[in-house]
Amino acid sequence: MDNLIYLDHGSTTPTDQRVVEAMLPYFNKLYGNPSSIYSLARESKRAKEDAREEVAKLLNAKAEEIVFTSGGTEADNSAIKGIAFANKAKGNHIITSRIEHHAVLNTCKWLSGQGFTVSYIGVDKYGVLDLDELKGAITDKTILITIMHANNEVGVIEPLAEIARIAKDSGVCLHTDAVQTVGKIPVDVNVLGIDLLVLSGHKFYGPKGVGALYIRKGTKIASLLHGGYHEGNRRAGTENIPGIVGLGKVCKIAMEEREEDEKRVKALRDDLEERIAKKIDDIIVNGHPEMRLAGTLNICVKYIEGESMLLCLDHEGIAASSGSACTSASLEPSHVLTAMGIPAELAHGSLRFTLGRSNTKEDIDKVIEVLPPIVSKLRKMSPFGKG
Amino acid sequence: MDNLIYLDHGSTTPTDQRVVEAMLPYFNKLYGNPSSIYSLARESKRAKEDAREEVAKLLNAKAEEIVFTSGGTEADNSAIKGIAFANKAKGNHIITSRIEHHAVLNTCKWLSGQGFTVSYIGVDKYGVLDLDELKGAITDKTILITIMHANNEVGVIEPLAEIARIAKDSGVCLHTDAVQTVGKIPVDVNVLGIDLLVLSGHKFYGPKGVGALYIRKGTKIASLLHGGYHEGNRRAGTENIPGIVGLGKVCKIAMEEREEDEKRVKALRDDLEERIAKKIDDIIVNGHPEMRLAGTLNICVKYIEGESMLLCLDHEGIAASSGSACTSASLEPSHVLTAMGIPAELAHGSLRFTLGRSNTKEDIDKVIEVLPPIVSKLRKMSPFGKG
Amino acid sequence: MEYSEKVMEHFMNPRNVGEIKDADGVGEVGNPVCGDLMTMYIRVKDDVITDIKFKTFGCGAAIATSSMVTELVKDKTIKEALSITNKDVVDELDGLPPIKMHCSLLAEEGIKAAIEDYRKRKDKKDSRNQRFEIEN
Amino acid sequence: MEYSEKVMEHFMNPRNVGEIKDADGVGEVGNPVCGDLMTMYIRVKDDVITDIKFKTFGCGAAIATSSMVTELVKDKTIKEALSITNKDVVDELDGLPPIKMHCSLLAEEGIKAAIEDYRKRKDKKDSRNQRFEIEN
Ligand SMILES: Cc1ncc(COP(=O)(O)O)c(C=O)c1O
Ligand SMILES: Cc1ncc(COP(=O)(O)O)c(C=O)c1O
Repeated sequence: MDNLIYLDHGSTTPTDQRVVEAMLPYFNKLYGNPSSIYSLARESKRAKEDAREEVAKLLNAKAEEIVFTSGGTEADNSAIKGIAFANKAKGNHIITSRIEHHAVLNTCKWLSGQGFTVSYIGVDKYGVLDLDELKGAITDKTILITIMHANNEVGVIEPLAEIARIAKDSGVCLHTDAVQTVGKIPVDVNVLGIDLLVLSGHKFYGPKGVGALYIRKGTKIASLLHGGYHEGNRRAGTENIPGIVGLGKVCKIAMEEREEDEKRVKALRDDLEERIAKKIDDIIVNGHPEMRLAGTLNICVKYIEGESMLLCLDHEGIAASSGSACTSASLEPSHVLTAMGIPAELAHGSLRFTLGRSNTKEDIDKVIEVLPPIVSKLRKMSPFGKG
Repeated sequence: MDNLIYLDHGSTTPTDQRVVEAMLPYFNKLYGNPSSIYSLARESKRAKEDAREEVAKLLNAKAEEIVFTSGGTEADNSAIKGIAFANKAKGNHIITSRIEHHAVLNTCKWLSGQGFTVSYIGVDKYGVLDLDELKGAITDKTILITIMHANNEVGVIEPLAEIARIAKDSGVCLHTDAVQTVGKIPVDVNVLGIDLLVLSGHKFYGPKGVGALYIRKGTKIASLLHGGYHEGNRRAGTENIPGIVGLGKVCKIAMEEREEDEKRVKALRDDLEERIAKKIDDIIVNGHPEMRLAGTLNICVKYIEGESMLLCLDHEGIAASSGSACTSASLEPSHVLTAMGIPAELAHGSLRFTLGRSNTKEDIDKVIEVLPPIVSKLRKMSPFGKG
Repeated sequence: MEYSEKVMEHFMNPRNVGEIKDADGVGEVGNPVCGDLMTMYIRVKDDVITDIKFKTFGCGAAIATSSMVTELVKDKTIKEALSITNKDVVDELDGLPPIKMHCSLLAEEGIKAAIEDYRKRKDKKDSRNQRFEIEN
Repeated sequence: MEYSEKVMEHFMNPRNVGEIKDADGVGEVGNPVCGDLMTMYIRVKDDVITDIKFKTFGCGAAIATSSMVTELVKDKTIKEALSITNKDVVDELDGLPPIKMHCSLLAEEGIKAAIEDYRKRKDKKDSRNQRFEIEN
């Protein structure tokens, strides 16, 4: 994979070598179970609490407000089900958006089979949440609003602070899936004014299989995993110490390097966007022109299908993704693009580039070199007659 | 921790260096998300499926019957809640034992607040399940029997094949928490005749934060984590590929080395047991004399308390554990020992040594050298007047 | 999801791409809303498919099966062509991922639709009703 | 859970372990079923605790707080001894893990029980009712 041009950082990222090195001692030197009392175990406990401090610092939260999980999906499940089950007596209505990640959408869907009702708020053509619809959806039975911070497919950044004001005015708890923003843009739980937040290590150069849930002090929440007394009784299971240490380390790195990274990545993305738009006819750039993650470029290439573009790109050593049905396990095209009003046949032809730390100007040049011929080859095969 | 004598392998184990090395490439060389379609991602997928084969082989299961999880606790939660929620229409009664791990007990307890009823079957003085009580507890509403394979505190191995026969006769699904047996004694899902089984990597020299759930083909089960389509739609969340690769590797190692390990560890444990019994008065050996894990020695030392013994042992560089209330987060002494009929004051004075691969004859000598003076020092402080 | 080498080879170098200007039969199957659309053009002489071309909007599997099915039916009689199933196409491609199996249906349907169109036109041209000869 | 160095020092080298054969007051607190039991022996002269010994069945915190409380009350008047709280003991030990705070109560209660016993015996010995002098 040596000459690989990796443009799928939104899907996962390589673990920073400094992070791997920070983790290594915890596999078989400092391997104690933090629940035990001897010194080896206390080392693990200390490492875990240090990591918690780092995560908290990145979010401007308190250490005791952080719970480690096995990733973003578990954390989203914990947050949403946890609030739902803890507040059954108060109400049974949950509000979310139509463009959430499946970790949120399918959790809400499951809850609607457990006596809860869910409202799915729409977005405009840029993917920005309809705040009026949100306001109108709140009832006295509403116990949770869960809106993602930035969308994984198109990178649109939602107006979370405004959403928080609406939630606060109605006294409703607000959760945000910040898996795509933590480590990439500033995420301050107090500036944003949210009650729960989810992050995932592998999306910003940390290890896979570890994430965290921020729970504002005083928030009533039930736990998802039952078992031993771990994480202040909020998440049972022997802690993944190497993973947690890795997450702490990557948060520390993000504190120091995020801003620089963001600038560099944005310049590359803007260059890619501009040159693609110049070189290829009949494309649409998806997502908000400004309120968009620096690394994300999502386009629809008319008349052709996404998976076939990805295969051709892969053949050239370029890794990217698509909202085509053929790249998902369902037979539907991206629910995000369709929520934005993009017709299904166009959504099938979407292509997502998510740039990251490893990318260089040369990578962009290469995409600009190979993508136009790929598009024209596939369009020649297309029955839409624009070949 | 260089001179550490680690006698707490039941709590966690160091990750085998061969396992760590197998994992390493998957952090930042082969870091693709297996859900993606390009070649980097296909490497991850392949590694994951190879690991699944290894896990399946160790259990004599089919690869497609294995679901990866974030550990034993998540897997136990998934198994028990998954069967419960999927079979609500059939019944609402669950049977377990009084000596299960909290991952099972607290999951059952939670379900009893969700419309299910739970029977807790007792054990004899050795910790062996009361089969007559089990038989008597089964009703036409019983949808699940969950009995651990071996107990983590005293090492007693339950008569699972007989339990399976009882379950089968009544057409009830049988789950077993085999976290303490996989990799240590033969675990064959077909010989045992069980429907679901849970294992955890870090208990047998694999990494922390990864486990697996075996689900016999055809078993109706609901999923615990909702989100993306992963693990055949049975467990959502981006896969912890390095952890999964590590689990596969450690299963492969266990296939090859388990038997030899078991023999060696048993000889050491028997030596420890014999010499402790000879050197220290007024102790009780807990658990079954024969049906016991090779590495486990659990004793009650009369007149003194467990945590204080552990602290003194730690001071001598020896890591062990106890069923004392003071070493748990609750204020109760071990529920396992009390279920076996051991009075609370004795249970507070329990000491568990769990031997493993790293242990040598010298480790045993050292325990025999330092434990008797520790016991007599603490007994001198004890108001029970046996000092 | 992993494609066989043969699928990838057909996807990267698809056979018989294009249109036949005055084809004897044209079949259009699939639906762009569902992510695939295939147009199949055939030329028939003495009941034999002497030429075939396709245009496909779709994923790798859709394109590879389109390509493969054109190879399979070329120079075959109508009857032979109609007996080719999606399973034959998949087998010739050394298999498809389970989730992609439905794409192979498109290829079978495309051929059938083109042949049906050919027969309809022939019906008209011959000015007589050949319905009784249709075997499928 | 992590103990301070001072806790560990007192646990490893507890002060005033033992019994006083004919003590002026003996207090027994705790319950072995709950995992701790403490017996506190005091000798009192002119309202001053001139000697003190303890025996404790319990965890590290129970033993360390037993040891520390004996140091704190030794050579103190009864009144001073009664004013010592579990918080004082914990502070002197540089803190205790939250889950262990209840152990420090035992130390305070042990002293109080021993003093109460001393007073009861004195009541009897003095053959007169001193109830009005008891300040606590
Ligand atoms: C927005 C968003 N939420 C949640 C998740 C799930 O996180 P994880 O992969 O750690 O389970 C992802 C990525 O997969 C994501 O992009
Ligand atoms: C018998 C038993 N079951 C379940 C667990 C939980 O497994 P994990 O630590 O992987 O969450 C453990 C160990 O902690 C155990 O010993």
